[in-house]
Amino acid sequence: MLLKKERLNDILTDMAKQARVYVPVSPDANDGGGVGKSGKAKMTRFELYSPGTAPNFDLVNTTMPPKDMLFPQTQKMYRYGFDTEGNAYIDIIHDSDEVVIFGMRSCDARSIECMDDVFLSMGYDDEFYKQRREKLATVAIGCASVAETCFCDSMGLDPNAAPGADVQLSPGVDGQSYVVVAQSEKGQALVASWQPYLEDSTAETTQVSCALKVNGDGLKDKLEQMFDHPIWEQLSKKCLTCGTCTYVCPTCHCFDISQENKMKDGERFRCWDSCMFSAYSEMAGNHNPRPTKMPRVRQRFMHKLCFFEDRYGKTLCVGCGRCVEKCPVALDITMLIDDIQAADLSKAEEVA
Amino acid sequence: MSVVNDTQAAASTGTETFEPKILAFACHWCTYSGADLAGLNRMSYPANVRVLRVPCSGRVNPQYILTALNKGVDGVLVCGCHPGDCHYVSGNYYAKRRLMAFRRMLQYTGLEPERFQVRWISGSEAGKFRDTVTSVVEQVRELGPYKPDPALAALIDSSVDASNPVLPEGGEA
Amino acid sequence: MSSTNRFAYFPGCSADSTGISFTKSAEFVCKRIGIELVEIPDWCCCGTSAALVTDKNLAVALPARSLALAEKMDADLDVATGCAGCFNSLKSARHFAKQSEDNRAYVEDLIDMPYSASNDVFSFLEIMHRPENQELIKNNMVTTLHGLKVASYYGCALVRPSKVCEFDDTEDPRSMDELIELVGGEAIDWGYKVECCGGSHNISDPKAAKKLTERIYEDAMINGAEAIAVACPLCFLNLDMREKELNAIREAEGKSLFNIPTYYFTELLGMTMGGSFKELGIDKHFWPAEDIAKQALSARTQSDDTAEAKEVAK
Amino acid sequence: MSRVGVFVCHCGSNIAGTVDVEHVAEEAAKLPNVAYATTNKYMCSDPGQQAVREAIIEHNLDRIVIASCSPRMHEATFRKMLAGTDINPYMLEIANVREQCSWVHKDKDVGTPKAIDLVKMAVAKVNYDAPLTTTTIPVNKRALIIGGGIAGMQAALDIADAGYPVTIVEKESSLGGRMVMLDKTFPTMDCSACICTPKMTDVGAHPNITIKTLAEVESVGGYIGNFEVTVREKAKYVDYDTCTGCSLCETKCPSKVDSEFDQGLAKRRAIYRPFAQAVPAKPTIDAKNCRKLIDGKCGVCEKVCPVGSIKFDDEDKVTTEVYGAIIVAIGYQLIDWTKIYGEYGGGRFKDVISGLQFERLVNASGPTEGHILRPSDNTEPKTVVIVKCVGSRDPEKAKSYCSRACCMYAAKHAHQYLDKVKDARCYIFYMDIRTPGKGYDEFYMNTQHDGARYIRGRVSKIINQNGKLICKGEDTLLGSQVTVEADMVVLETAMVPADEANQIGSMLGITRDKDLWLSEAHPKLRPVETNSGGIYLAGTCQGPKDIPDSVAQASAAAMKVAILFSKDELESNAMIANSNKNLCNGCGACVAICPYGAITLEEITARENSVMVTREISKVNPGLCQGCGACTVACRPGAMDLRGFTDEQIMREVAALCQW
Amino acid sequence: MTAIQESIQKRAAELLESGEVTQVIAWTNGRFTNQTSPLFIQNAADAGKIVFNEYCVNTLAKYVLNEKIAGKVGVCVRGCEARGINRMIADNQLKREEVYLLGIPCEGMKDRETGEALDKCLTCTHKNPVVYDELLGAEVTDTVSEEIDKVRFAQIEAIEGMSREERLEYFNNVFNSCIRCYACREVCPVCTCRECFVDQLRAGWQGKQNNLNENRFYNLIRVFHIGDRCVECGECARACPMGLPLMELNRKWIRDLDELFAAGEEGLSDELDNTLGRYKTDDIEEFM
Repeated sequence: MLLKKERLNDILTDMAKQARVYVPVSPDANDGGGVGKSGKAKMTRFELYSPGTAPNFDLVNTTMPPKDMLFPQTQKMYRYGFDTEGNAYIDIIHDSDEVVIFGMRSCDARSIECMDDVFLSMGYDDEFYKQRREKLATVAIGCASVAETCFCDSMGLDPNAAPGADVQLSPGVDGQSYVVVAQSEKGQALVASWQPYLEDSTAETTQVSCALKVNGDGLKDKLEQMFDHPIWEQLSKKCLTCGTCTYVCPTCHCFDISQENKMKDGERFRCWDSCMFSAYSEMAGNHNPRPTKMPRVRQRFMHKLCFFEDRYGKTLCVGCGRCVEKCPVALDITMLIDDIQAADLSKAEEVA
Repeated sequence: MSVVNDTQAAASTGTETFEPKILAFACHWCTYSGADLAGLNRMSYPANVRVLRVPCSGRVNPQYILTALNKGVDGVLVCGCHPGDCHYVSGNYYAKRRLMAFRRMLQYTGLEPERFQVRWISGSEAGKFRDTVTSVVEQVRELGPYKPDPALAALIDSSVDASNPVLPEGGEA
Repeated sequence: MSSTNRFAYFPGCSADSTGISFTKSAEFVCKRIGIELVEIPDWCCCGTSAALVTDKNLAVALPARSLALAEKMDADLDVATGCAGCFNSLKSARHFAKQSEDNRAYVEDLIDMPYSASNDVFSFLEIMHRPENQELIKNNMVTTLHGLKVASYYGCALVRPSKVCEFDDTEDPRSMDELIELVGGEAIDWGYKVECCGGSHNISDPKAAKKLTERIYEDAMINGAEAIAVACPLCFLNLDMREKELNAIREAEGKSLFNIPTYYFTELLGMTMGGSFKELGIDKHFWPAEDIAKQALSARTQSDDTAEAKEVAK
Repeated sequence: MSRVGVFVCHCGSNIAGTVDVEHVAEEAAKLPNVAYATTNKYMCSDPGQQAVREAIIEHNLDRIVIASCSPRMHEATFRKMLAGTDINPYMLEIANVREQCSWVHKDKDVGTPKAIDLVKMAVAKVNYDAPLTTTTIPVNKRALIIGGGIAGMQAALDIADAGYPVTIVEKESSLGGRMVMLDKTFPTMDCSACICTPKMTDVGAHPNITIKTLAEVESVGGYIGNFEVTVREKAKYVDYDTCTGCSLCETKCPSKVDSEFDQGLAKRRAIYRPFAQAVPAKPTIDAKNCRKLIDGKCGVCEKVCPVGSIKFDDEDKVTTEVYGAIIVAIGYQLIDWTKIYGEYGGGRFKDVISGLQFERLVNASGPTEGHILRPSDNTEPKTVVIVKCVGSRDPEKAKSYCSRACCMYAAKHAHQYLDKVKDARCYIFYMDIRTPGKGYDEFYMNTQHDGARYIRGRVSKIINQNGKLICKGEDTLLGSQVTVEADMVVLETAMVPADEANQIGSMLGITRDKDLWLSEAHPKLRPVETNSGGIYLAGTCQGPKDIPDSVAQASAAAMKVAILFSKDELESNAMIANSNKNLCNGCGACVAICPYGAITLEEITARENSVMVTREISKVNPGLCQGCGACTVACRPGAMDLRGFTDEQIMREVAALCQW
Repeated sequence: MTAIQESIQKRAAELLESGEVTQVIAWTNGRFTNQTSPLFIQNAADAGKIVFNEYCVNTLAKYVLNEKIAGKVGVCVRGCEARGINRMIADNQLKREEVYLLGIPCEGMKDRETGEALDKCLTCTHKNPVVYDELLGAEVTDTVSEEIDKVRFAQIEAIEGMSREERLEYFNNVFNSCIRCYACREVCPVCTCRECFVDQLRAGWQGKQNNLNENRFYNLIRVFHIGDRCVECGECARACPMGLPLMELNRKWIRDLDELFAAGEEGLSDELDNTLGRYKTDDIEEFM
């Protein structure tokens, strides 16, 4: 099936009647502003579509990943307190809306698979995630171009195909249309609903690959032997221990549960946390097993490239390049992988 | 969904005239005794104000002010001894600098100036206390409720499920 | 304050008329000690007294215009003037402009010329009183005043108001006294250094004015002054021109008569540097001034002062 | 979980009249952690207090909220009551439902909900109350007094009489200060020396008083109860242990210099006592003018001294001792008018003298043996002009303040002059007459009856003509110019702080006002205390005043010291700042901001992330902290908190308030 | 530039060799064109990695706090770094003798993507380091324009010129975009608390939720905490992954303190003299 670009708006408008539809938007496209005029950030993200929204499907990657739709930065869980009679109560807060993420890239689609592993496998389902996940449909668009920071194909992904998405749109070489393939039941339902706007034909699709290549061969095995390697000390020096990399990462999924108490009632919520923050690993009684930046930096990369794979069989880095672009001190995961590959293992043993 | 707590109910039902909540920080030595004197003289002023006693206006951390606004008061008043009269010599001078700069910052980022005010009121100025409180209440009543994040309030109430009033399994401590 | 001895020169209206002796003698001294005066092109009335009472704007605009012209001529030059009236109005205008950016802009608006108010204004007295110039004066002396008893009369405009003039003690100025002593005169202690000379009353209430002038002479006489030194053409005029009239009145009243000539302090300085009376304008006084000057310079050369004179002259 | 008891007071009908107190108690009972809530007719009464005590036991309460009148009224009462129970007195909050609720709201429908809110706030806060205790600091019962003038001596005598050791540090070689230079004192006209010198003798002879003359305080460390003070006693070149004070040396010394005591109107020797009744009554050598000490030639005094007390090799003596309290009584000096008032001759006219010079002239033991004579020619002045407010109330040229004593001593001078000189005329130029004080205005009126002519106006110019001082001025009452030909002019000059004020002030942490007078802790309520605990002010160092005021203040300061010394240990304020060493990063912002100098940085070494780290943290001295909390806001790391008003408590109150 | 780079390399090698410092902090190349990144070297042999070009966007000052534990640190200081160093000394977080300062005059750095001068460099008032042990290269003589304050405060004035509603919307947009990654805090040489108020959960200053209220609280209190000490290195705004105009908050505070209390610029000396930590009895009065 073929979807002409000019019909996109019709599809989105139709879908928005049934569900909350999120599309990639750059601020310039919508209010012509940018900092200095509106105070809006110079960044792109998935925003709720409504007629009038101007999606930007040519963005290689949004600054913020779409994980917020499944795993919000702040998610209210329940309220509790005493009612007027003095009895305790607890009210669980549920989300009930259907959500479509339209226009995500292969990397982001893969990131949802990673989060599914975390929240929905190994015998424990996270109710709050599950609710949202069940009501989510994803529409991936293959990349027509890549950014200098993209390296997904080195991480085992294909920029042109996102098998985990419910629908895959592949841009035609003419630049005017997408080839539409439903990849799941949800996807079939979605595509069916688009039927009025689709053409029953096909086209040649663009194929791109990343310019930035990383050698991930044997990385996990090598890292397993490098926990005590002195290289971490050096690699972590420049890190500021801010949470930028973890917050722009589509797969980082750590959260903290906290509450806001008033006198007679309160609210429990969970919010993103970052392994870069000192409070992240701080325990009651103030002991902190990762008190300085070295163990925190090591934890982040070991988790991405080694521990996650141990547990779920896939690496937690999807090669989207967001952290590479946004790190204020250019602590670049691809360079770090190079350094790891170049490291001398005998040093790790010495220390160990 | 049903759970709306009593305080919200109170806030949302009495709609005829909006009654602002005003928090007044008062230093123990001057303004608090000025407020006491207003009572002693049986002066009357609006009940919208709650006085929070601190030892000195220098104890008032600007962070309290923003917290109070965030948590739901509609206006904050900070009062202390007149410059030069501080029981602790200099507390109100420090307060003056901090609060002056902080107040400008709040206004810069869009707060109505009436919502955060500072006044020097001595222990003998019961009348000034009454007048100040009255005028702050009137000014803020005119402005209406402080809605620092209109989007937030709407979002919270969108989806609360009361059908499941039990502790979640394996609930955190 | 510029440290060089080069100044934009504001002569003022009396320079070539009533104050000719001041002009001549000051220019003489300046030349001798190497003070360079560059006349401000197209300078105008300083606005003193007349403008001050009629229009505040005019009182600022007139002097500011000349100051702005000086600035335009050479932005690095401070302004020098002899007349105390000129000094006071120029300095006041600058003071006003200096007080705020608004004031300065207002002045610019008035005179329709850029004016930064950076250049300062100095009187000849202040300039010559500078330590380095005192040194130069001393080096140029060929004789001394041989203890001539001089009452230094400062008048009203040189030191008042102190916030504007920024020069010497308002009530007990000493700078002219020190210059007199520098050239070998004896600066007598007297009480009327800064009292009103009555100049401004001479038209409206001449009787009152004469009283004011008379008391100055009286105190000078009582304290043994042989001469009065001034640093302002108006002061000079009021003393020098009125002495004869005063004596006439006093004679009628049976009081003792005055015989105290008035000199510009620059004349006294010039005399000790070898300037002739004509060069210095001493021949142009109303009250004969040449005799006492001659006495001071020569008559006592044979006296005990000789050694000291030579000493000083060195 | 805490167990809060809430007690709502009716205060008769004072509260119950406009607040439904029963309802307030009902609502309070529903609040979290409230174990018990009740009302009482009069909470502060004995039965009321007893009810609380019983409830504490019956309901096992661990903290209480009392909703009653202002905490300014009865907080102390209820604290005291708690002291007799198992609960710490600081586990208490007062909800002010009377002054700030029932008395200002007429309507029960308004007053009741507000009272409930106030109780909510108090409950929210009391939940975070922590038991507070006071610490104790030992008190060294020795007082140091800086300055041996009348104020310093009075304070010393009072403290010494109370039984405590006192040390006086005096910069001159004798006690007495300014007062002993005066001839007579207004308004009683008793001889100044007659009332001052006995005090000096008393001080000199008092077993509890040590006098250090020609001495200066070099440094002060420590804090209330424990000041460590270093004093330098300059070399006197005379051995006071052996000197008998026979003064033979003084008569033989060949060097003559202007006498400071006589204000330059007479001469003294290089070895000298400033005046006959000096205490200690022993001479010192003025090294600057002593021929022996300048060039080694002379030594007459050494030769004539019958007991061999002259020690030309004498050296400064520096001692450090601990004192519990310090009284600053460094007095004043007169403004140097000669540099300011060119119109009065700038010091060139010999017969224009200061009031203090007049005191010496009129004094029987002064340079003229009490005859009022012109300094220029020793003739008796027949006309004297007295000019007041020279340097005072003159913001343009000198000081803007009133020197307070001049009106009276100008009247005194006029009176003395008119009394001593026959057919004399005395004119007093004044701006205003200020004579508040017992017998003061009567004295001024008498002076007028004596014939002193008061002219309201300033003297604008003094001209020296033929030996006469022509004083020109304006009579503002007549609106005319006046000229007085005077033989002598007396300038009643302004009092200004002593030269040492600035240095002593900064050494002791006493703030100075714009004119450099030392500042009292509170202009009305703490007039002799300073912001530094244990340091007090006496006399004119705090501001211009006359003798009775100086003496009164000195006794007041002495009383403050006696109160301090009446305890062996000082109890510190319980509600004080406290630094959390884990959070403190040692930035020192609190140190800079503390008005009491109560915070210092202290080095600690601790294991952090398995490394030993040495760093600085702030430490609060509980003896000095007064609990203002200014430091807590300056502390960005949030390490500094104020006990009894913690951030947490205030935030909880705010939170509780936000739920009304 | 090249000459300076060579001098840094040379001096770094010498300092490390002689043992004068244990470590040198400078810049090196990143992966991409015109990208640089902070560099930490402990061996003289590595000095060749040091790069100094017009894309050295990182201000290095804050790093010394962590690194000084291992011994004296050599660090390159431009105007921005030098003021940060002074400030950290004033705040008692660093001792002068713990660092060796290689002074570098700097005419401003460029953004690698646009090739334009960095925002933080456009408003720089100290192109030469205000403190250093040695200066590499000649002082920049083309000193700061007298009009710099117009540039420095242009945005502030523009915002002040808006209506209140516009300002509210503007800053609500700013605060809404904040993801609270705290890069602004971590990079700031003035943020030296052992535990940020944000993390003091017991005190309850800052809720962990990401919403407008909490984000506003964070950003405004961040400025309150650093406002009277900000050395205007501009790193907070540069490091912000959302590109938020954080200096528009800092500068507002800076200008107000200067106008009200003649605060002047911070970081020019290493003496502690916080504008909010002192007062004058005749301070301007707005609250009578």
